[in-house]
Amino acid sequence: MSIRLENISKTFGQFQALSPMSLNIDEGEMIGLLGPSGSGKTTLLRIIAGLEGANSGRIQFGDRDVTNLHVRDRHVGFVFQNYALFRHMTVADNVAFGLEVMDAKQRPNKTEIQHRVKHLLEMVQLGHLANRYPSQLSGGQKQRIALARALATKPDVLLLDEPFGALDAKVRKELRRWLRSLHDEIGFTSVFVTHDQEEALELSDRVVVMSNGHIEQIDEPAQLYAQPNSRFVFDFLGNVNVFEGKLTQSRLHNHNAWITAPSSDVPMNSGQLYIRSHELSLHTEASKIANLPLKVVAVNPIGAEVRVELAPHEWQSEQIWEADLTHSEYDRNPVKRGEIVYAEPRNGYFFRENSHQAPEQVSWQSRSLDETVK
Amino acid sequence: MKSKLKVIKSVAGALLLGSAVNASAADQTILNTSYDIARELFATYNPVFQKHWEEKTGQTVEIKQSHAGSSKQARSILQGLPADVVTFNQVTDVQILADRGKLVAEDWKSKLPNNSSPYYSTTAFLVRKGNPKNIHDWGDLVKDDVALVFPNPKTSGNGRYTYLAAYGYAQDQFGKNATEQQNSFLKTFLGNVSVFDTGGRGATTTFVERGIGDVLITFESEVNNIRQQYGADDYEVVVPKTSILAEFPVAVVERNAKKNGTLDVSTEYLSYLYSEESQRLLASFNYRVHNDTVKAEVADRFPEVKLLTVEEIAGGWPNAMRDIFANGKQLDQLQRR
Amino acid sequence: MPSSLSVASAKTRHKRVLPGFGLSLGSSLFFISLILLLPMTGLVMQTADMGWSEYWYVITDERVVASYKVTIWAALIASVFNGVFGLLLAWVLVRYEFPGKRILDALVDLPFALPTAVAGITLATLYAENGWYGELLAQWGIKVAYTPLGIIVAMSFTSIPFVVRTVQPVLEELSPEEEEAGITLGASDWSVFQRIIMPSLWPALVTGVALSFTRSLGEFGAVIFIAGNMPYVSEITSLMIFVRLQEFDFPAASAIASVVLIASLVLLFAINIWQGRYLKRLHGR
Amino acid sequence: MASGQRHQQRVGDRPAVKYTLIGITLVLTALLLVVPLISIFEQAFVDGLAVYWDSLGDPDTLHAIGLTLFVALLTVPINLFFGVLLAWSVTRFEFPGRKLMMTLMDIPFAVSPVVAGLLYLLLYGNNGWIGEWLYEHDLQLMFAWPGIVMVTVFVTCPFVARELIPLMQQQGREDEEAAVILGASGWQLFRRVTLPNIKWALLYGVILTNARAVGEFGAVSVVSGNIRGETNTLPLHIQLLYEDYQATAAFASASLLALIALITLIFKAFIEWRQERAEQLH
Repeated sequence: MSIRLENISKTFGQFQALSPMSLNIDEGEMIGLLGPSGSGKTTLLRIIAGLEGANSGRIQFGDRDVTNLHVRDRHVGFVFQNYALFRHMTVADNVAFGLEVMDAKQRPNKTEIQHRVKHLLEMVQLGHLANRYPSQLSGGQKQRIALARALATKPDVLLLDEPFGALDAKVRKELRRWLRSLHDEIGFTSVFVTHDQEEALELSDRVVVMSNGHIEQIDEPAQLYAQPNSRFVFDFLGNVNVFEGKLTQSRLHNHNAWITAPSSDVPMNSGQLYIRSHELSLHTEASKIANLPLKVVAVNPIGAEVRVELAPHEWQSEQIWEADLTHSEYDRNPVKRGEIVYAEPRNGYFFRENSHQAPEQVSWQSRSLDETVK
Repeated sequence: MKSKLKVIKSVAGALLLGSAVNASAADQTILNTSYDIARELFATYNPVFQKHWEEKTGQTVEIKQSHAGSSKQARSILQGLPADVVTFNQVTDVQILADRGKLVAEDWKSKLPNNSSPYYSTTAFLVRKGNPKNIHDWGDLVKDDVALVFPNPKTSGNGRYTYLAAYGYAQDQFGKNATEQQNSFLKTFLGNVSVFDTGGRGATTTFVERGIGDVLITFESEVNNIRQQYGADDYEVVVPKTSILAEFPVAVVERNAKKNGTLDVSTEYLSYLYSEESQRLLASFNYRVHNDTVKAEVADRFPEVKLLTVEEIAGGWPNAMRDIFANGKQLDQLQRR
Repeated sequence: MPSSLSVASAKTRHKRVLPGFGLSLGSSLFFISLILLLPMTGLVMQTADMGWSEYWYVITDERVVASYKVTIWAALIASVFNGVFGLLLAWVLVRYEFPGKRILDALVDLPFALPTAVAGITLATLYAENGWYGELLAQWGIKVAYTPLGIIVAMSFTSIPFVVRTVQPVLEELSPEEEEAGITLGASDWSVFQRIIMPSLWPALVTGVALSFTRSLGEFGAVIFIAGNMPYVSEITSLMIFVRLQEFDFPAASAIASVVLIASLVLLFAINIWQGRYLKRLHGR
Repeated sequence: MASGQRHQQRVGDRPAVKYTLIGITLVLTALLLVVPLISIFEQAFVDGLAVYWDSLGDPDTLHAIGLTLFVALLTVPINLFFGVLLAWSVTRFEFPGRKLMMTLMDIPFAVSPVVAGLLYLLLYGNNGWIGEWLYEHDLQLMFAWPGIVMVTVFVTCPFVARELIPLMQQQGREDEEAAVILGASGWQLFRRVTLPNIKWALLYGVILTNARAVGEFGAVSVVSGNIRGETNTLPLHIQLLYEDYQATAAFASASLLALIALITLIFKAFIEWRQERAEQLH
């Protein structure tokens, strides 16, 4: 079932939790609401569920206008952050609850309920725990029971509030994949809230990035990664090195450090250059492209990459820089802690000073490529 | 140790609002432990005695008062309440002090005239204005539509007197040996009771303030007090032709008095109750007294009654307690349903 | 042997990170022994004086047994009423905002603060047939004062705070998520209340009702003024104890008191255990 | 996010349900609690203000008021001190018999006050073995203020601990453990970490203890001896007055106790209000 939000807004007293926003979710889609705490993502989720009333706007599930419909009539499945399993009921009773409280007309008979519960528990691979109490389960098990409970009534949409927030990294990853495959199998429309960009990018068909009660960007994960349309999204999506510079003589200067403005049709200006950590290469001396002296702070070989932490040397940046090198790159130039190295960017995004427009993609590779071609 | 305690006591005393005064300025202090409703009586008598004692010995005496149900008072004294004299409304409650604690002389009854009972009373009825149920004697109390209020014989001496008085009437009426008729009378009598309060004043409240019952049975002295308190017009006093002699025994708690060094003043405190002045005072509280002069003065207020003694009815208090009021005995049997 | 001993003591010492174990446990034991247990020995010694058969005879006396029945029934009805009314009070105080809420909250403790005898006299005044309530109720043919109903009224008055004050904090702590989970699953308000909220409240509610019940079993001051104290009908057990005291029969009084005391303690202990199990299931601790 | 408005969809929030429940509660409370309270004052003032003041000005009444306050003044600190230690020991340590100790603490709730008084009388009265010794050494405990204080302590001893234990259990020991690691001494730990966390519950326990101490009748009546102007507490005095055909004076004194009760309750409400405000500010 598709979901359609029109001009939804919400205030708590003086506080504007959600500025008017619209969002369309297609049938069968899995949407991740991504943002830092306080960005309004949970509020939005609760409004969709009907746990919270919006101050303005309309909500449609398919053709059904559910704006003024009570939660219990919206047919949503909701998985709570801390699962909210009924502590005094067994696992099986928890899952059966939604079926048992149905109207007498719709309620399946007892054996049917038992059957459905059994099936659901098998689906979440926890059939053997039917008679346990929630307090006897691990976090991951609780999570799956909560999901089974939410799915028992065959809801039109499934809403999940920080579904993996309280789990450790390994279980989290496992459950994520399992949820994705379950979603692909059954094909329910689902919306989940998370503050973990990796989770959002991995799970969602589309990601909704939110901050301060606004929607910053809605896009498919790959698109979002390739074309973040604001500083906020950029910051939020992962490690990025920022070079803030003044443009003089086609170079961006920051104290003694500089980067040559890439040759492109875009007229350069003063502003911020965002460079992802894998778009940097390290050299023993400055190049034509950049003079970025950095002091090696730490060298961490992690999996396929070597992550080098770098502190700006005689110029200024708000954060420590990071460079992700392949092992072969690193082996060619094995930097050590305390050394001064010179970084050279390959690709970057440029945010103009005093502008809220989307960034411009810039590249230094094309130029060197151009030169070699020439 | 004792001085330390005294310090604590005086500190405590100082803390108590306005009570620092009671740190005895008097030469001697005695504690009169009495039944619950005698407060006013002794509050009036005490100054009279204080004056008398000062005239006689030149000493001042302070009299402290303790009032509660007389059995409870006896129990407290047994457990250590440092009473110098007791002024009770129950012979048994004094006797127990002699029997159990050797606190009172074995022969306390003969220490003072009239069985050590300076005043006495009897059991009488209070009925509502105009005596609508036409109550004149015990026999009228067992009519179907008469509701009675008197205190519980199990918890109150007053109630025990009432029960014994009814028993005495039944013996008088049906003959000493007509047990069956006596019992059926008493059973009906008990069955007509609406409320059993734990004490006499509670019964009064039930009858007067709550408007329960047609007849309140209590001491004659009380019946008259109630008329004075709640208005003479609303109630009428009926004194039955036969009733019981209710003694109000007094005794010195010798063990305590000796220890406190108050034996003389305690003894005098009780003896002086027999003086003409005191007897007049007692009569003014609607008690019957022994002094002939006073008796003549107040004859019109106390109608002639045939007074049966507990001896005559039940062979004395010990027997009455054992055969009638003890657990599972006559009273319990008659109240069984 | 010595080595195992030292291991054990090292272990216990290690467990107690926080200071004051000796001091607090020592003074608590001292306090409990002096204030609570020592006086209990008086009771035990009194009853020990009588033989078992005499003890049995005293506590199974017909009239005493009748008083148990009256007391237990009245206490049961009063505490069940308090369970319902107390739950309602706690619910309204926790869940709703309305003018006068603070006053209502404060009033709940009134029966604790008012001397029981004053409560008894006041209730008797109100419910007597010429009192404010008695007059009204009389029109319907209902008599409260001087009937077993009066006992119930007095008992529930004196013990209502127990229920409210035990349920209230638990209701406050209840997480909204479970309720919301119930609602999103389509349950009506009533079934959420009955199937999700109530199970969490049971331990507190039952404890409150049990405390109210035991308090009612022992109540004397408030009841005696309104009960009527008719043998076999409205005599409570506390009155029977009082009667035995009037008769200077301390052992018998102690014996009957011990019955009430043991019954109350067994009940409280059972509730503690039941509650422990129930909570263990909920919290897995 | 203002948590007060976050959950709009809680059970029973529909106006019809809400106002019905509030209505029923208010009516029942009015009938069962407020009217009795009013009737006390009504009977106290039935003969006018002058009589009211007169009856309160009686020296015996004044003394009873003083004694009652004095008893409360002694009882409350004793129970406060031991209540805190008891709560500390059962919530901060594991030891065998901990559960039993918590049940034992409820004894005063299970014991009829009259029986409670009797227990003390049997032990310290002249027939008890301690009583004999006391008599020989001329120490008067029963039928004097120490006895009254003792039984009052007994009757009110669960209140402080009962308020503290659930709270301290819920709060856990982490804060205090952190303080120990940071090197706080026992007293510093209590004063700077524990006390700020439990102060409101503590105060509430004190208030309840005080209320009960001031109003205790049954237990005190057994050990008091009822000596006017010496061992008569206010509740006992009320009964004596009542039995003495001084109903108005009795209710005047009763109204005083009701007033103490009300002041206590208002104080409590005020404390709660302060607490809520403090929580909102943080």
